[in-house]
Amino acid sequence: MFSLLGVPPQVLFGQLLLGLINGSFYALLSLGLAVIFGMLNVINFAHGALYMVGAFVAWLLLTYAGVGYWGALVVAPVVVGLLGIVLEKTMLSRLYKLDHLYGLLLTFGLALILEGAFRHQYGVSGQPYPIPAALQGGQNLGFMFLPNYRAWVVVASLTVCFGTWFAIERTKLGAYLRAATENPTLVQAFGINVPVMVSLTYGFGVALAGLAGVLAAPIYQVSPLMGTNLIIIVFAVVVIGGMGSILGAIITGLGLGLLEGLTKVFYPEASNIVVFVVMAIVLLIKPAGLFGRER
Amino acid sequence: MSAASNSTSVAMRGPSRGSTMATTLIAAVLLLIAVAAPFVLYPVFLMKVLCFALFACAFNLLIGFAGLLSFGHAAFFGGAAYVTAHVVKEWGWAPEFGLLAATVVAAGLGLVFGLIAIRRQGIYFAMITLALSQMVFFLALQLPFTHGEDGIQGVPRGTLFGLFDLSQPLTMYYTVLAIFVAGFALIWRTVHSPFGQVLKAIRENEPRAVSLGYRTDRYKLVAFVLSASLAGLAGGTKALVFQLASLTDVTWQMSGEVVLMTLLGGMGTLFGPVVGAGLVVTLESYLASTSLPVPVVIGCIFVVCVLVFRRGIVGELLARLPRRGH
Amino acid sequence: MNAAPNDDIILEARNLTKEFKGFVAVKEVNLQVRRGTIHALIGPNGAGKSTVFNLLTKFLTPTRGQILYKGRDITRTKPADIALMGLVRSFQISAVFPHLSVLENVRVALQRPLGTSFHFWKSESSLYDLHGRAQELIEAVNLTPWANHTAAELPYGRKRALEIATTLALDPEVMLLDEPLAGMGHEDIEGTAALIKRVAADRTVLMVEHNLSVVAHLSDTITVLRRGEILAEGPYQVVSKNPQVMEAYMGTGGTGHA
Amino acid sequence: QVSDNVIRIGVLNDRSGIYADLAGEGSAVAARMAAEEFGNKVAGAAVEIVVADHQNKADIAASKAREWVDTGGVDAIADVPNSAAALAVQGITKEKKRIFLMSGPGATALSGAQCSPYGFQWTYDNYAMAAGTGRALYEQGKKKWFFVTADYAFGQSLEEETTKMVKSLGGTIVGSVRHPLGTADFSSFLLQAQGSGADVIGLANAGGDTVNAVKQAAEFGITQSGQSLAGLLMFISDVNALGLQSAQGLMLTTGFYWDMDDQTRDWSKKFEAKVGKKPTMVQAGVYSAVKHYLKAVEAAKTDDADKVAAKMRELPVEDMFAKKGKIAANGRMFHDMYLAQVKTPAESKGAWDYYKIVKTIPADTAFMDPKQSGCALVK
Amino acid sequence: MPDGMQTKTARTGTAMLEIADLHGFYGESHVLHGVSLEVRQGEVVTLLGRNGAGKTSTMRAVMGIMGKRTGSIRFQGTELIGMAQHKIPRLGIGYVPEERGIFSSLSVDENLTLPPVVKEGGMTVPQIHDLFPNLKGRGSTQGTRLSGGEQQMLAIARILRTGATLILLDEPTEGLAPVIIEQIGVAVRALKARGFTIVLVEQNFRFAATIADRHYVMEEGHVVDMIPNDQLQANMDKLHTYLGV
Ligand SMILES: Nc1ncnc2c1ncn2[C@@H]1O[C@H](COP(=O)(O)OP(=O)(O)OP(=O)(O)O)[C@@H](O)[C@H]1O
Ligand SMILES: Nc1ncnc2c1ncn2[C@@H]1O[C@H](COP(=O)(O)OP(=O)(O)OP(=O)(O)O)[C@@H](O)[C@H]1O
Ligand SMILES: [Mg+2]
Ligand SMILES: [Mg+2]
Repeated sequence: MFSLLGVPPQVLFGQLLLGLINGSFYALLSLGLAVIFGMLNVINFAHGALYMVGAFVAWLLLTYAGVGYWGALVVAPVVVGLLGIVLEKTMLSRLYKLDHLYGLLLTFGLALILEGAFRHQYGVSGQPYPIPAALQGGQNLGFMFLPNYRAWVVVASLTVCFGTWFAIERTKLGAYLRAATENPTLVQAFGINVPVMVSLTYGFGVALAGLAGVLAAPIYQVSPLMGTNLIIIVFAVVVIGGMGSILGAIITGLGLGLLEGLTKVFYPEASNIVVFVVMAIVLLIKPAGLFGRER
Repeated sequence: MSAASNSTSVAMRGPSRGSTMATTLIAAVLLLIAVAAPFVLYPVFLMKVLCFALFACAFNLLIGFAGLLSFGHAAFFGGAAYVTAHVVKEWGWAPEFGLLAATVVAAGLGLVFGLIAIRRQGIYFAMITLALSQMVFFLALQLPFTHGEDGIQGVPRGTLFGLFDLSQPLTMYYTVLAIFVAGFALIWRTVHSPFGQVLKAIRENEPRAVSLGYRTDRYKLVAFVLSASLAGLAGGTKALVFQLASLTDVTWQMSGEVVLMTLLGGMGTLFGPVVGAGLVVTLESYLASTSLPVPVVIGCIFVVCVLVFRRGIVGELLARLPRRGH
Repeated sequence: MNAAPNDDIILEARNLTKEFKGFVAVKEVNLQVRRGTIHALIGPNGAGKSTVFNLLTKFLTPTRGQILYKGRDITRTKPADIALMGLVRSFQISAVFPHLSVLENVRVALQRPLGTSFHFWKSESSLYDLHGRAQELIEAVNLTPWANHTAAELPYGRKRALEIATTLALDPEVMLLDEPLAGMGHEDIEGTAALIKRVAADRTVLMVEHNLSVVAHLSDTITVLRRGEILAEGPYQVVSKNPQVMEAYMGTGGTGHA
Repeated sequence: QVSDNVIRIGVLNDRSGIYADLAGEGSAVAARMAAEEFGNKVAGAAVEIVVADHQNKADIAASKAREWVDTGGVDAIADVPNSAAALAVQGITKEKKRIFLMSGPGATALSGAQCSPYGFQWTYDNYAMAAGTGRALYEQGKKKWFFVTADYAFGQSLEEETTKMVKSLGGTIVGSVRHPLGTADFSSFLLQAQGSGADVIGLANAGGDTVNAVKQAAEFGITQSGQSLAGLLMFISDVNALGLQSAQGLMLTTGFYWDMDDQTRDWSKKFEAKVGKKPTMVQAGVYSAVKHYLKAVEAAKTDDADKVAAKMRELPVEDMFAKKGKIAANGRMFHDMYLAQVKTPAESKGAWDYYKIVKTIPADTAFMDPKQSGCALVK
Repeated sequence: MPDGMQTKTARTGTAMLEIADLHGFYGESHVLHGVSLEVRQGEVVTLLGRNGAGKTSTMRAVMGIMGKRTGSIRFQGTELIGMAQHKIPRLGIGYVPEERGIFSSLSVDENLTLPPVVKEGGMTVPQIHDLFPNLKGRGSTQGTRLSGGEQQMLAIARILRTGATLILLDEPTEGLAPVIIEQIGVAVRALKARGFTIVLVEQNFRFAATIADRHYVMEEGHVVDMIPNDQLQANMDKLHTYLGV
């Protein structure tokens, strides 16, 4: 049997597949981040926390309301989205006229509050969330055992990613949003209700995080800290992809998932750093990111 | 151009020249208080405040006077703490060389960060520094000399210049105070130097500064390295005070904390970061004995500061003082 | 145009071309700016004036062609460096340091030649020597009463004046002005035009401007661009009679700027 | 004879971060329960429990400990999970002569190179967890190991201790993989482990990493395929968080389980009434250590650290947590440990019915021989 | 001149826009001090005045994009003060701001089609290309990459598409070459002929004189004079004093 750098090809395929699965999480999260950044110019530091909230809402629904996975898949993003809209209306909206850095700082504070509150309430060890019955078990692909749930995650997040991309890049909506980022007053003067649109966009962006949270719940522990470290990696993904670029976020998310998967095989110790290394290299060569536009 | 002016409005104006006298007076009074403080307050606590105050001042040099928000300053602070702890404990260096090593390493790290990050501004800059510092965190976690989650423990304080036995709390305290004062003085000087003027100009309108013939990247880089070095000095000092270096100081949460200190005290004011550091450290030590969840309280302060209190405490005070000059 | 003696030409563009993704904005432009003159660049909208201007000030890189400054090739030189060589530009939108005082605005430019700009250990008072010169420049643009105001407080026209003072502080040999009068009211236009005339006495000025009466009044040479190419060149009296120019730029007359 | 006529015990631990569930407020409750058994009074002095949150920061732990000792009249500090914090506190208590009752930290250095005459490591240590599990599983016939190790000092030492034990018994290590701290996705590592043909996959990590690894191992059907999963540092709070569905079949070592005998059940019930959860071994250890300390104070009739420490070493440890426990010269409290296997959902009869105790690991094989600990106090 | 523009039923004479005693504020600063003016259906009216007289502010007040306003602004009888900002344009008011407001993140075509069509009878894209040939074939260029003058054309063009019946043009000739200015003059007259009502701010009153019916002169936040176009020559001296020429 031939092998690649000492790794049999089957194993390599398996690892690539796993990388793709991880990448689809990155893509979904960085997509939300990119939507919010691209449209509102806000770096949503609370994104990881809202991802966590999404997972928790799913868990709470299951535990206290008997609403299962499929229900949560709809309800949790809506709840997170509404929470996002409230946050946007009451706080973020006051900051648009100021330097963008204040948005970052505000959401940083919000992330601390959300995570701290859940930690205080539910402890840090996390809560179990079962894989829905319909998706239990897996397929033996020969080179690996692929749990059905993971396959579903890839399909679901890619569908959502490309759907979002289409809606934003290929419809008038995207043009409104981009224009509103630049000059909300003028867009308003064209007869478009910008504040509502902006709130909805933020709500949608964080709803994507909430959705990722629900998707993650059965794989990872539903824990208050689940978003904390992830968010930094997702930041790096967005920077590499080019901030605000929707397609960049999706493609980079997937690409880095794969790259990370490979690193886990060949040099696992570096699997967390590899993203940052790539980031540094990309920035040196292309300061605006792979798909970013110099502003 | 609107982008340029956008990304600069974070920084507030420093005190006008008219108030320099007042500032000197305040500084003298504060210094007197600081000299007397260890007889009233707990010296270790005071030293911690001073270390963080220097850290915050160094950070403020960047955000307040160059308009650059670094979200990765923990890398310099915590990284330097490891350096001091290691060279003093394992290599037996004298404390002054330990601190020097910390400063130099932080400066080097700052140079590397700077070369990568300085080409972008605003939030881009913040995110890049954040990611880079995360890399330093993983290195600190994985490199053998840092001893993982145990950290470097039992660092000897040693004898400064072969003369002052730092294991005496008061000697240590006055050493820390001296380091702080020196660092603060350097920042003060920098802000009010020809270099500081150019920095302000760049913050205000970068393309214009370029057209006047300033290679703005270099100025920003120097400011960044300066800030990183001082943050490193603060970190090294902290390692001596607590006789340990641990992962806490390299986490991104620490980077966030220094932002909070500066924001709370007042960005772009000289004394703001000092006040902010004092408050945050006091708060943390107070909260340690209550049942309130610390992150929630800190988060709330963050949100309140950003929403209604952007000038910070010192900034608000300055704004309320009767304006003079002109 | 006759080839002038070479040392008379301070700034020269040879076969300057700029393409944007297949769209040729500037095509084979040959431009010679003579030392000590005011040279205006006019032309219909989209003719490529700003692009030429940006190429000359290095804010854009040419696709082809060469730029010579005092005989030296500066095609690849960085913007900050050409400023050091005495080629200074202004911006179309006013470019001041809003939160610095008028005096400090000018001083920032004055301090550069001191060579102490990286000296973070030096006191600001080392710059006080420059105040005399700064006051002179401020006086020259009639800003003395405003000297201690922050630039943000100035009305638009004053900001333009301040910008010119700051530019003059560098004692540039060549000043490049991009629509210096745009957006100014009548009362400011005259003042500023006079100011340009005054400061141009011992230096070279290249400007892009739509206000024809000012151009006519100020400039020694006018280059008319159209669709990226030079259409005509010469003094106002000559150029303005050129039928092609009339057709492409001036129109039938009567509605141009006052 | 008791300074300021109060015996003040400071419970210093993580009350909001990653160790809050296994220590946190529960440890403070356990300490109070111990004090109450003495009527909150020993040697004529009142017993007072104070608590503080070190937020997992060694410097906060150090400054709080110093402050307690210098200005707060604290005689003993208890718990302190997070070994960086514990090592810092050990330094202070050693210098200031205060008793340090460690239940939370696992670093072997605390009763090794960094030992202190006043420091007592009570509940477990990383050696006991690793080597104990290694030996016990070997004796169950599981001889080929694969490690999934957190790539920093702690994880590496867990791996190293287990490896030494397994090899010394004649077992083999078929491979290992190092993952960075805070890895969310373990599937890639688990796949490598699965392909290695090992009998046991040893998880040389802790907290969230272990929990995620176990959960994903279940997803990929690892335990069903015949491999065993061993958590080298797991607490009942982790198992509770995972749920039996994911955790079933997992092997681990513990110093305490609530459902061992009437005494433990009785105490744990009282504890649960106050906290709402069954105690972890760390919390039970805090109770035992504080109780033993108070007993020693009572016997020594003083709070003088030297005398109390001597008494503590002299008296046997005898309570619901430890039967016939004794304290070695290096400060290590020797007591029996247990190899436990997590029940299947079907086996479990109700809430918190999680473990089957597979084997008792006798105290002298559970812990490292003090002579090898590197502690200077051991002659 | 573009053909095919639908003729509106022009009922010249009825009041289109009535502003009475309008006060406007930017935060603390009070910039409009009782502006009163009236624009009738089908008219072209200019606002003249020095820099800072409040011309732009008056337009912004109409569009509702100014901090606080008091007084009355009526559009075809409907009071605009107090109305939600985004509803005002939907009544049929189009605004071309002085800074042009071309979006850099949008292509030329996207910029052009951005404002929603609010009424029937707006120009079609081919008609717009006839009016401003410079925009032809540049559809995919990034909006702000256009030259200054082209951006001005684009800013006007996109409002013509919406079918707004009242168009507010803030300094439409700024930065334009004389030929283009002429062309815009032609366009404005054409629009007028089609029944559009136009208010424009101009510094260039020579240009204004060629197209306007009446001129309002503003000074320090209120209207100080109104000069019908046919009396402009007679009032030249007065105007010169107002404008400080
Ligand atoms: N970055 C760019 N990408 C694509 N096209 C560009 C770019 N910059 C300029 N152009 C095009 O090049 C042509 C010349 O533009 P330029 O800005 O130089 O014109 P101009 O003569 O200054 O006109 P105006 O008087 O209107 O400012 C225009 O058609 C413009 O659309
Ligand atoms: N956003 C703002 N905040 C505060 N004051 C403003 C603002 N915009 C305009 N002003 C002030 O309001 C007054 C009127 O300004 P406005 O822009 O309406 O004048 P204008 O007549 O349009 O002048 P110009 O010919 O320069 O365009 C001026 O004094 C100006 O400084
Ligand atoms: Mg131009
Ligand atoms: Mg205006």
